Amino acid sequence: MATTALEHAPAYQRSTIVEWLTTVDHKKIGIMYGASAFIFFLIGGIEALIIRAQLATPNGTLVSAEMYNQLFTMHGTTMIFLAVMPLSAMFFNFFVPLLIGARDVAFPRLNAMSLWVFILGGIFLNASFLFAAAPNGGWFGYAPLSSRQYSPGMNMDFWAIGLQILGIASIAAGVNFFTTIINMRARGMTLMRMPIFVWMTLITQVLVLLSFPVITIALVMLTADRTFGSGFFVTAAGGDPMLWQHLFWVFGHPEVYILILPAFGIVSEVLPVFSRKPLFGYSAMVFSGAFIAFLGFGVWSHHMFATGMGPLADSFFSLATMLIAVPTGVKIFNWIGTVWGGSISLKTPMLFALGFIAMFIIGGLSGVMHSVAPADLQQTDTYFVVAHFHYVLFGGSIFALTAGAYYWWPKMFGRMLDEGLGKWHFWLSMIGFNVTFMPMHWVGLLGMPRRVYTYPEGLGFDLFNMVQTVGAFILALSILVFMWNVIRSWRGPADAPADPWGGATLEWSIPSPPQEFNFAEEPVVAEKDAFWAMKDAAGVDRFPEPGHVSGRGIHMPGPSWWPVVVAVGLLMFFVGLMVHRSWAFPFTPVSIAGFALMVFGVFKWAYEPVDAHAPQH
Amino acid sequence: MRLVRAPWRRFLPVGLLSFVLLGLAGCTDGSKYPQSTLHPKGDFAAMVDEVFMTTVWLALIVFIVVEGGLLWAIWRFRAKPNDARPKQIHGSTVVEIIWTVIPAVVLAFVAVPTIKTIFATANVPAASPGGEAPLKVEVVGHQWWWEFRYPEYGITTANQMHVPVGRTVDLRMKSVDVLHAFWIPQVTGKRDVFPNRETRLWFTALETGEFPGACTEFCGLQHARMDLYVMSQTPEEFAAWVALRKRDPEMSGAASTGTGHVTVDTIVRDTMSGTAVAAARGPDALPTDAEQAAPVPGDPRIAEGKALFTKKACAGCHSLNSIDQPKRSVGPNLAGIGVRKMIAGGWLPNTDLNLKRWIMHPQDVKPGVAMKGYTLSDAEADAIVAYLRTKR
Amino acid sequence: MASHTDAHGEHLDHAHASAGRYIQIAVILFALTALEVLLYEAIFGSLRESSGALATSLGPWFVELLLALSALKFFLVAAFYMHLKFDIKALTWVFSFSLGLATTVILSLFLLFWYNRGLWWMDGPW
Amino acid sequence: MLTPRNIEEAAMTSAVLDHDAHPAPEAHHTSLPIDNRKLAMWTFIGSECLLFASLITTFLIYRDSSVGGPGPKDMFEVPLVTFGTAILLFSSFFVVMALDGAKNGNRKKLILWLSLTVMCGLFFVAMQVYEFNHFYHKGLGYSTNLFSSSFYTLTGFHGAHVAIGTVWLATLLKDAIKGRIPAEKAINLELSALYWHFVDVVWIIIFPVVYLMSLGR
Ligand code: HEA
Ligand code: HEA
Ligand code: HEC
Ligand code: CUA
Ligand SMILES: [Cu+2]
Repeated sequence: MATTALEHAPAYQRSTIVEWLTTVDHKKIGIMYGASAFIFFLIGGIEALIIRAQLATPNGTLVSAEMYNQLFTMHGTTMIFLAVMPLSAMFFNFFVPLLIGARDVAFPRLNAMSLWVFILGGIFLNASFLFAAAPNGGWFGYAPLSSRQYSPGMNMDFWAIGLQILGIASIAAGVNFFTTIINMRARGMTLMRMPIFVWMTLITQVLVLLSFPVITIALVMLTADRTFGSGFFVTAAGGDPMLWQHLFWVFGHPEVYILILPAFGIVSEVLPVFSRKPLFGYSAMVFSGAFIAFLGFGVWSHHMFATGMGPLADSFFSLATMLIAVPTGVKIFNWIGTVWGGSISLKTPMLFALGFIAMFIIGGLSGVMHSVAPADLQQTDTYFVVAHFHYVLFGGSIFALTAGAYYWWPKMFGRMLDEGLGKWHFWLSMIGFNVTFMPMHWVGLLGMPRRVYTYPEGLGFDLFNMVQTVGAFILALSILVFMWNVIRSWRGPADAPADPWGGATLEWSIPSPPQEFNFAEEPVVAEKDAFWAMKDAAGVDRFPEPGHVSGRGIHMPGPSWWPVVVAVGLLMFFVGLMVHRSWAFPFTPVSIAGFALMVFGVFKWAYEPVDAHAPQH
Repeated sequence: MRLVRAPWRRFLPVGLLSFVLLGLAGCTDGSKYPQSTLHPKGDFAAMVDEVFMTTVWLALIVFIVVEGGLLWAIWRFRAKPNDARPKQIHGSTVVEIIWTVIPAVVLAFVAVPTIKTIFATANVPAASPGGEAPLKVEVVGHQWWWEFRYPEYGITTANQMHVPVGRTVDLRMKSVDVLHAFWIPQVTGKRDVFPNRETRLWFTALETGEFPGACTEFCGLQHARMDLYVMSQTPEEFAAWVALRKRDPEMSGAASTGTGHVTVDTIVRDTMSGTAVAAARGPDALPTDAEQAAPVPGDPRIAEGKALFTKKACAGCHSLNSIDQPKRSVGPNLAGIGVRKMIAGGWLPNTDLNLKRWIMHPQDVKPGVAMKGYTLSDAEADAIVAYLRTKR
Repeated sequence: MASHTDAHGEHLDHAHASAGRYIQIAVILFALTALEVLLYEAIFGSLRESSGALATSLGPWFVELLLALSALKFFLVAAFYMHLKFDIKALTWVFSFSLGLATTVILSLFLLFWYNRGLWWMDGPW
Repeated sequence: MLTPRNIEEAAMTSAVLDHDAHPAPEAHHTSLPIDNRKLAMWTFIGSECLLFASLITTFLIYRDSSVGGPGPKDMFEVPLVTFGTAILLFSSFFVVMALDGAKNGNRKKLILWLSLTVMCGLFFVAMQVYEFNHFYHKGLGYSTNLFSSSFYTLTGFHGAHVAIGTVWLATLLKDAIKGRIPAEKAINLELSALYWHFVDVVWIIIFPVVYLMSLGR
């Protein structure tokens, strides 16, 4: 721990906007991921509230059928691709380098490009609302409904092209973080000494890298069908809708583990700190995570039991799916083992982490009920499925991400979030969440299909739906409490200590918020829970506050415009694909200009010295 | 801290309790939930229900044990002032093996009945429980209505499927446009319906009654309103219904023999545009029998309606004859519409008022359907309704 | 960490992948490609007549033979030209895992379609 | 723990496509004795495996499902593709020779083999343009039938990879001519060579699986 406080070197001055646009600092990029993803989360949440308001009573007329279809499609797409994934990316960005004791990610500029491609892609998807043509074919865009013949508007073009853009961002980030974690660890940090969150991040990147190309190809073919008149998914031309389903779910199931593994990682960091006890069964945690991911590639057809794949295929996918409960169970039990015998302090991050376990179990168990293929014939495409995936996505991913937010907030912003408001946030979430989604199990089993913009009276759905709607608004209230908490902390003093919770990992060894170069001296690691080990070695509970240092002599990569330029070029290229319908001239001027801009940007980028505009120390 | 600990201890048990109570509520009174999967009235649904309940009970046990353990740990090991640092345990191979094996064993108890049921439900039984050959029904999904064809009798009907109780029904299904899924929760699970492959499903209704069902694969704008009914009848009633259908030609006359009929292949499907118009309205009132007026023989409106049915091009899409109909008709077969329970994809009660509204303003009721508005005056619509009421 | 570095230290020297070795590999690769084409021509193409019994005996194994030959070429390029044989093991893991998954996806989808289309009628009685 | 060689490699750690190595005296240390960019390239190649797997699956499943129109047997001509395949194989060989030159600081050798590689790339792209054009005039448009769409998509994707690789190699050739690829920057060429080999290897699969098998069975 370098504590020598030197004079600050004169900082290189740029306007704030330019600074953030051109930054390659993983921490700033992380914050931008978080901020934009939270905005998208609010948008997705507001869509959900409108959905719930429409369904509060039978024969609801708040929105039209068309509007409703756009809402649930965009709600699902937004929450998955624009909220949970980038919220996880926020933590990857900000914390993976810190947790492995690195100064930055392997490719800082590529990282900036991922961010901007993601943000532009998200804006592009949502811009569809301005044309009254938001995607309306469901978040898995089943063909042939998504083909030009049955979806003549621009709606599904926005979807297919938007997801391709987002896919590029994800794959680029996947390469970057995989490399970072494999190759940028501090000295002494072997793979089996990495914090579990880093492990889960690594596994998540593997899933991203191996599953996104598959949906990319599916989307390319869909776009070709829609734009160039090919017949990949047009049955009249011999196309087979089953191929779409297979390709989508070969991606889609690993995708749900992309959404949950980072959450597992966060919880595995939070529980030990607030129980003052190391993670139970570290290596079992690592291997179960890897095993879940591995199995995750072999179960995709459990989304297709109703297609009548045949008894052999059904049996195989049933069994493979059930098997995932075993490694997941290992995780759950090891978490309980972690708190067992500990000294549990129920701070907000801990509450959310424990809430996560409690809720995820429910979602997992309903998942196992789905995996029983014949039973799924009654469950699939009903609200029972909707209940399942909100328990794992909201009760799972969002709860854990919230735990992470409370846990790491002081490190990110140098400010504490308020504990009292945090507890309100937690209890309102917990209640609102269960009131919203628990009745969905029942209404689903009682026969309510999903994706219906309204339902008739007389089927017994009315009361359940009303209760769910009330719950959703309680949930919204809890989010408002969180937002209020954030605003309050913003106004308050930036006085968070470096190590407010008695943390186990390296990020707590440096000032809150960290300086640009993270570590004045690259740390050397000798054990798991490196920071705990250091404190133990020094025989202290807390170290004294680390001072700020000048960073003289540390060279960080300089800011660059080219990532933004490439991202904009990429966006233009794809936007250009939207507006034309001919194979003879496949590319519009917009596409060509975008492509040219991209190539230009790539070349400038390639020849720009890494520290061209770096601050002069 | 006060705020925190108390609810923690109380909340999950309460949640659990309401889980169970709601579950019981769902189980006890089936009549309130006509679309329920929990009250099987068919053999397929019963088999599924059995394996499902097995998993429910096992899951409930797992739930109680694991959540209980979690809550107990939180309560038991909550931090106390001046706690010493807890013992630093890094794991235990024995315990970990135990809690890897136990779930695997539990899953074996789920897996065995699962596989059994998969194979038991996979193929259509060769014979009904009573020994009869299964009744073949061809199901055709349309955006957004169902066509049912009985090859054995050469008859066709729509949205309301009649089956004899106790006789296995062998469904062969296909779609003319996008994917749909056929589902009647009380008697059988769902199966997707594809435009390019025939899928199969079967069931035997074990009780008489009316079982509602729905399309459950998202199929576009009006997916929500693609419901159907299964009328499970005694064999005698069913035979009478078939006889009635076979009599249709005498009742309907030349206009509806099916010649010159438009099929989906011959029209341009530009009507499914995603940017549909106004919000659909719900029915004004629940139907009573009185609102579905019985036809009065000799009513002049009947003849007028018959003429209008041809003149207004209704006959182009709809047939009033259920015998030997061409496949893939654009509009639902209207033989029997006079007494059908529901209209408009199974969600508007078939009252005179609703029928009239539908005929005059189909796009208001169900925006986006292939049936456009056909500028009918009030009187003309009444006449058509009166005529359609003769189709029983 | 030391273990990582040192264990693979000796591999870092690229010297044993010499130009001579590259030429050897190139020759083998061309021979294999020529064999592929020859097989095709002998079994289905212009040499069909003259190859006679050989063609008939190899005919049923054509696809398998081709795949085997290609796999061999694939392996040679990856191992020598892409240096997997000499580089750290991690790279081999990355590549072979992806490749294994890719192959599994191709095969299992192929199998699933074959199985499924045999079950239900594709435009059968309709 | 840190060998001199290790430090040198570590000094080259920087962004993908960065032709200029990290100039910092005290550069990132890497956990494995390998450049970040090389690891990243392999990771990317791993990801690409799934991309081509999806394309190949589609082609195989759709090859014989076309409703009407010409099929593989009406189109494919083995000699032309064999020629293309040979070209790609040659180029793989050329690029390793170029890399050998680069690593030994032999600029002449580097430039010679690298220009040959680039020429192969151009040849292959030209071959594919010719082939597509030829097929098109024989009546196989992109959207003619399932076979044509899946064939063009698969080979088109591959062709695009070749084109990108060619441009990349050409850029390096320019650098080499200007003397900007000294031995310690051979990694820049190594990266593109890896990519190039991968593109070749994909063709090694496409050639029998798409062309020969379609004609054979
Ligand atoms: C975060 C995302 C996430 C996660 C983690 C999961 C986890 C699981 N999911 Fe879920 N799933 C989704 C997101 C997720 N799912 C989504 C979004 C959909 C719907 C997509 C759509 O149609 O729109 C879906 C749909 C879905 C289906 C298809 C339903 C249908 O449409 O018909 C199935 C079927 O098998 C399924 C199964 C499972 C299983 C078995 C798990 C398992 O991983 C769960 C394992 C966990 C446990 C089992 C609990 C803990 C374990 C123990 C306490 C040990 C003891 C337990 C036992 C012995 C049982 N899921
Ligand atoms: C991570 C993923 C995620 C998350 C977090 C959520 C969150 C929620 N979802 Fe989501 N949902 C999906 C993923 C997710 N969902 C998916 C994948 C589908 C399937 C889509 C498909 O079928 O294609 C789906 C479908 C779906 C349906 C079924 C629609 C249908 O089938 O017809 C419903 C219905 O109730 C629903 C409800 C909700 C609710 C009430 C929330 C709530 O938890 C939301 C809580 C958040 C808020 C309430 C936001 C807070 C906003 C404010 C406080 C306002 C502040 C305002 C300003 C500052 C201006 N969702
Ligand atoms: C372009 C074809 C078309 C024409 C012309 C047409 N219809 Fe329809 N009709 C349909 C379709 C399609 C439906 C099913 C709509 C749905 O529920 O999704 C339908 C449904 C109906 C129904 C409800 C049937 C049921 O069981 O739900 C009635 C009654 C009806 N039409 C009567 C008429 C009358 C009367 C006319 C002439 C004035 C007419 N139709 C003209 C296509 C047409
Ligand atoms: Cu038909 Cu949904
Ligand atoms: Cu899944």
